[in-house]
Amino acid sequence: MRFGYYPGCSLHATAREFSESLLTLVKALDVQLDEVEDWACCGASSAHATNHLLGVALPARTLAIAEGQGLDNIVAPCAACYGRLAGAAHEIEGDAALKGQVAEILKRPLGTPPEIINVVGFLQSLLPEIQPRVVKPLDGLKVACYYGCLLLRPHKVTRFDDREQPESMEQVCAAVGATPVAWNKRIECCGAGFSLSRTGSVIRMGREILDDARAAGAEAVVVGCPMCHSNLDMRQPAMNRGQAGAGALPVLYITELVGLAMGLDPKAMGLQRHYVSTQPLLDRLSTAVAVAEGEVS
Amino acid sequence: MFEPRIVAFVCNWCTYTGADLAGTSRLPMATNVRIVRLPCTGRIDPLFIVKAFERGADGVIVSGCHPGDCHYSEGNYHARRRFRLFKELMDFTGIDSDRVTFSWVSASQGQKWADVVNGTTERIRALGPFEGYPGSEEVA
Amino acid sequence: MSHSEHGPPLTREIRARTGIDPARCYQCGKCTAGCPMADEMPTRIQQIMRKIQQGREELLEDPSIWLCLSCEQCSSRCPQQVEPARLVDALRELAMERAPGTAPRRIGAFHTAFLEQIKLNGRLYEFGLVLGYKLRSGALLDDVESAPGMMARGKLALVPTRIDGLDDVRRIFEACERRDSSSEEEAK
Amino acid sequence: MARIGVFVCHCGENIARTVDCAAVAGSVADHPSVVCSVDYKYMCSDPGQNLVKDAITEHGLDGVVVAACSPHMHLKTFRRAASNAGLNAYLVEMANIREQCAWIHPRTPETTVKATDLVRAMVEKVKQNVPLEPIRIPVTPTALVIGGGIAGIQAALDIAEAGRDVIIVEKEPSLGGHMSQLSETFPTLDCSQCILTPRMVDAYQHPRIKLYTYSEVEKLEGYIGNFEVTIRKKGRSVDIDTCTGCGACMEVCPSKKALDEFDMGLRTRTAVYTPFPQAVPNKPVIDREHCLHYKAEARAIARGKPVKAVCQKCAKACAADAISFDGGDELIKEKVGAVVVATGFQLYSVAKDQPEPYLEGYGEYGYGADPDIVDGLQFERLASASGPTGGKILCPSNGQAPKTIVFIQCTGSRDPAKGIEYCSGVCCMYTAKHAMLYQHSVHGGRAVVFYMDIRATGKGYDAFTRRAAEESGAEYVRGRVSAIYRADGKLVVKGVDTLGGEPMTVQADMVVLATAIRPQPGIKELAQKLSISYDQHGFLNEAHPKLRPVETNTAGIFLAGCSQAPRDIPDSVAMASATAAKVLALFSRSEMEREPQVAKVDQATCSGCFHCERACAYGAVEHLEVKDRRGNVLRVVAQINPGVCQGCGTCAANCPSKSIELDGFTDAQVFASIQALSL
Repeated sequence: MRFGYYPGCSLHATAREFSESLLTLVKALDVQLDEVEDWACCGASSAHATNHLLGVALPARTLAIAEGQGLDNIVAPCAACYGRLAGAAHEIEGDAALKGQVAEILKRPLGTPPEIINVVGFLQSLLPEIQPRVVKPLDGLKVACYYGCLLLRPHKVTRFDDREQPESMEQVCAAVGATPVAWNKRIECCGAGFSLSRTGSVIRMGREILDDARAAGAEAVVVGCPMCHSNLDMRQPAMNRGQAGAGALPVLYITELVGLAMGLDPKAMGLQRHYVSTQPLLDRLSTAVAVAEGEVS
Repeated sequence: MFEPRIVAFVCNWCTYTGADLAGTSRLPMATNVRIVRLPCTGRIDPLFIVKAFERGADGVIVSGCHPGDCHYSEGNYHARRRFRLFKELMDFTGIDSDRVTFSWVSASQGQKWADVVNGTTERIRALGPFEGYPGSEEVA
Repeated sequence: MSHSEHGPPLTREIRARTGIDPARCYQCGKCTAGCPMADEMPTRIQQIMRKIQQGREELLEDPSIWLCLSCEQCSSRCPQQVEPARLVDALRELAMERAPGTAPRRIGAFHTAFLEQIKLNGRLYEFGLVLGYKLRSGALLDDVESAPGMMARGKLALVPTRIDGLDDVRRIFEACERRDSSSEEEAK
Repeated sequence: MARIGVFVCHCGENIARTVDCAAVAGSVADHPSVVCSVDYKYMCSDPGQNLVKDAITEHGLDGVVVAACSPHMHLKTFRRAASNAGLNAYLVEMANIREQCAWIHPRTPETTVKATDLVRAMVEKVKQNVPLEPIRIPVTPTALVIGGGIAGIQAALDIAEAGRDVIIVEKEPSLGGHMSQLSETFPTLDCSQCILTPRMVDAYQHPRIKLYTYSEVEKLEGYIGNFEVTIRKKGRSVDIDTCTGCGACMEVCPSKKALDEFDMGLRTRTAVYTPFPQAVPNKPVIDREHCLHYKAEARAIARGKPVKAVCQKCAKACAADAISFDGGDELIKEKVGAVVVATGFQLYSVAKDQPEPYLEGYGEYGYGADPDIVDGLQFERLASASGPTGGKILCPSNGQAPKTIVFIQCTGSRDPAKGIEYCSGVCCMYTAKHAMLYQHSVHGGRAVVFYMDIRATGKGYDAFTRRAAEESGAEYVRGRVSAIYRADGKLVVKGVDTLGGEPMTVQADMVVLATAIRPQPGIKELAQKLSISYDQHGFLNEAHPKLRPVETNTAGIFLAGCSQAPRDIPDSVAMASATAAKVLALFSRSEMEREPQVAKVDQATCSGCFHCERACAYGAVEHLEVKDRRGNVLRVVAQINPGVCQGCGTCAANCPSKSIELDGFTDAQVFASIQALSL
């Protein structure tokens, strides 16, 4: 199977483990990703917040190149890139004048844009390939699936399964043996856009999310967005500070979780790069697997 | 100045009543339009329009209730569908479809009716007299 | 008469830029009720909507418009589909054109540094972003605990990646910025 | 050769000021077939009408054209005058030279030319008019009332009290509708069942009312005065005549898991059940979905195995021997002359999954996922003395009285994003009532009402909502709620106080959603059976929003209560009485008269394509079999039922073989009119 692929800036840097886990995973699944040639940044989140046309034109360049490459779809694992690419596609499809204007700026023809696929939809579509390869079912690991904003909204662009009570992340996690918990803050914003510029607000929002996940009994938070990840992972010590009983809560990319269930090498997937150590979690899972194997034999 | 002759086919319940209102409101209108009253735009056979041109009209107005307001609940939808086809037919036969105005005028839209009458008259005046179908003389 | 002809100049401008009619807002406040930044914004999102309806120009200098995270929860739940987040984007765009420098220092610095990175490299160079941001915002000593960690984890590249089609990107910026100044002239 | 008379009216100066009336009369006098052409100052006055009458006699006229004002103004006047003079009314037409000529044009020769044109066109038309007689239709003076809620009961009682027969069809096992579920009613707080039950009994015992409960309308055929309805009487398994209503069957029924519809799922019931103690008739039915015998029967049939008797404890317990497992549904035909649709409402169930693609539900409010988030009708049951808590307001989750309760108005109403943009009309009032009932029940409790606007326009309504806020102490907060979730045992309600301009979070024990009013499920299918139209939400369309609010565009079918739009009890009752007045007016004569200008099919040329049938909004086109002498069907052609045809003429314009003509507006008449214009 082949898909178009747009890694985006974060996956080359702060979200390296997202990239590493995704690439390890697709290799194991025998799925080929064709990277969009010479892609540029999608502009999130400053471009559209300050200049609407710029917020459309930057991702439109990527769409035009992908189209020229003959790609029917593009997997955009980063939720922010996904939102910008899908948003730009939606806008130029709905506004012929804008489409003309953008094509003129780009000096490239714009036809029908490729379908933009987020990481959750990507994994969902691969579940028939993934499930037979699950060798280390996650032993009911309690996970809090965290959607955040960019995967879900705006609904008219993302058409995610449900804007208020989505289920697709839970479906993917449950399919590999984890137990998704019911919790309240799944679709709240973590504030990552202000991570640098208004850190205090971000600490407050992140703390509310982590507290709620813990209250629901989660052993890990699962995300599909590098901004959410860097926020909840890197800033977690500050979020937990002064909170009685706030133990470290690992934050996993959904690709990492699926990879673990498939028995892929944690190091190859970059699990050592996390700020909140994933080691206790890995230990718990390997013990569980050992016990399970013992029972069988 | 060329004074075009225009036949208007209007429904009894909306446009005819709207035209009455325009009269009651004494809204000045061009004298070029002759109204033929029908129960509903649904009753209007495209042949009526053809007949009007054949008789020497330079333009035709068809007007009825707004969509959803038809006195007979859906006659105007049937009419609209039929006239879409009819317009294509006109282009095919060579009658400039600009010579036919389709509009919705409700019983409360006296002013709109006056605008339709005056606007259509101006437009047909600019188009000039209807000279018959191209090639009709040879056929005759 | 079309809708774009109604209302004070600011209202008309927002309507023209977004295609959304602010008059649709009936002030139910569901946006504010679900806004994660509501407690920190001096002017709450529902009040911003009201001020757009009234055409209150001082909105362009209101720091509240820079406190929106674009999380779109308001747009998602707005019963009237007014899309407050989209309108705030348009306010920020206008503010950048007409009242540059009114964004709170740190937030403005972030956006400027971010876009500068894209203009320079075509992609985001996060180390450059952090550096640029800190120089502009004066927040030099924040995050000293995390940045070294990022390097150690291989999460900050020290050298930027530059794309081949940098000309494309620069042209996009020029075209978009040109449109800014031309619409500014129209406004005058 | 036709003999036409033309009468040109000056309308005082109204016409004569701009039109040269004498010149019009003069030039038309030369038109072929015109035998008399005169002008007069006031044609509609008595002397003017006499002028017409006298001319009819004197000249032996067989057609009259009055050139005056709009036919909407005086066509009836002149038709009556002609009729008095012995000329068929439908041989009179009017040329409108006032509204279409005198009042909108200056005094120029062209104006007079146009007036003459309009008269000539009418002369040509009237030459081809044919005498018509009003259509007389016999009327069956029995009314069908669909729905046995308060609106249906009221309509039925009003009609029956006037001495006409009524058939009520109610789909539930009992009369009463939603009103029987209510605790107390605004704005007087009287007990709903106390005022409703006597009406239910009156309807049940009325000698002129025939009641079909647990029944639905299967089909409606015919037309005004002459409908035939087919009623599906669902298999009840309990013989209503022999059953004594003792309740022994319910005591022994082992299937106790069905959610109780009457108590809005707040408790369960047995498979054999009466919906509530005051049910009318107070006889149980067996719910076949939950009865052990019927479940076993369905399984056996699905597997192709023989059906065996299972359980049947109820039948053994029945001393009257009234229970039988043999009967199925029964179809019954009845003849009726008029129909009242009073099918009522359902609440917009705002859980995530929705039956209609355009509805979205309120995932953010958690309804359906948390037992302490209830809707308005569930709260009514909690507050009702006959309800699952005996009238004590208690949280369904733990049976504790809620110390803090939040009411959310406009849940689903006025929310185009979720699919419903209209105001449901009653929620402001019932929420105020709920807040009061809560304060009466839970002393010292806190009630918070989130509202957008207070719409309390009925008599005594505003004072009622003020009482809720001022005397009962409910906190009224203007703003919508964004989300509700449970944390630390409490329901966290994230709202806003828009007047204070601040977000407002309430920790509550119970939340009551004042969800929107929607028409009954199945309303669209019913509307299709009745050939009446409905709006995008399924509410049935009235014939005119102001002047014909209880009629439909299908003659003989009337609307009451929430089938047409959200209504409260007083409005529903008033509408019901209005429909009764309409029905009784129709039944006041044994025959009714209809305008005779209807469509007719030339069966010799009709090809039987039935384009006309698809074009007809009224279902007036019937299939007629043309047979030879031996009774073999030669072909099937269209036939228009004149009782149903409304005379729009859409069928005529759609007929590919030109086999349909509309009286008064035939192709020949329109062509002749066009030909007569000086184009």
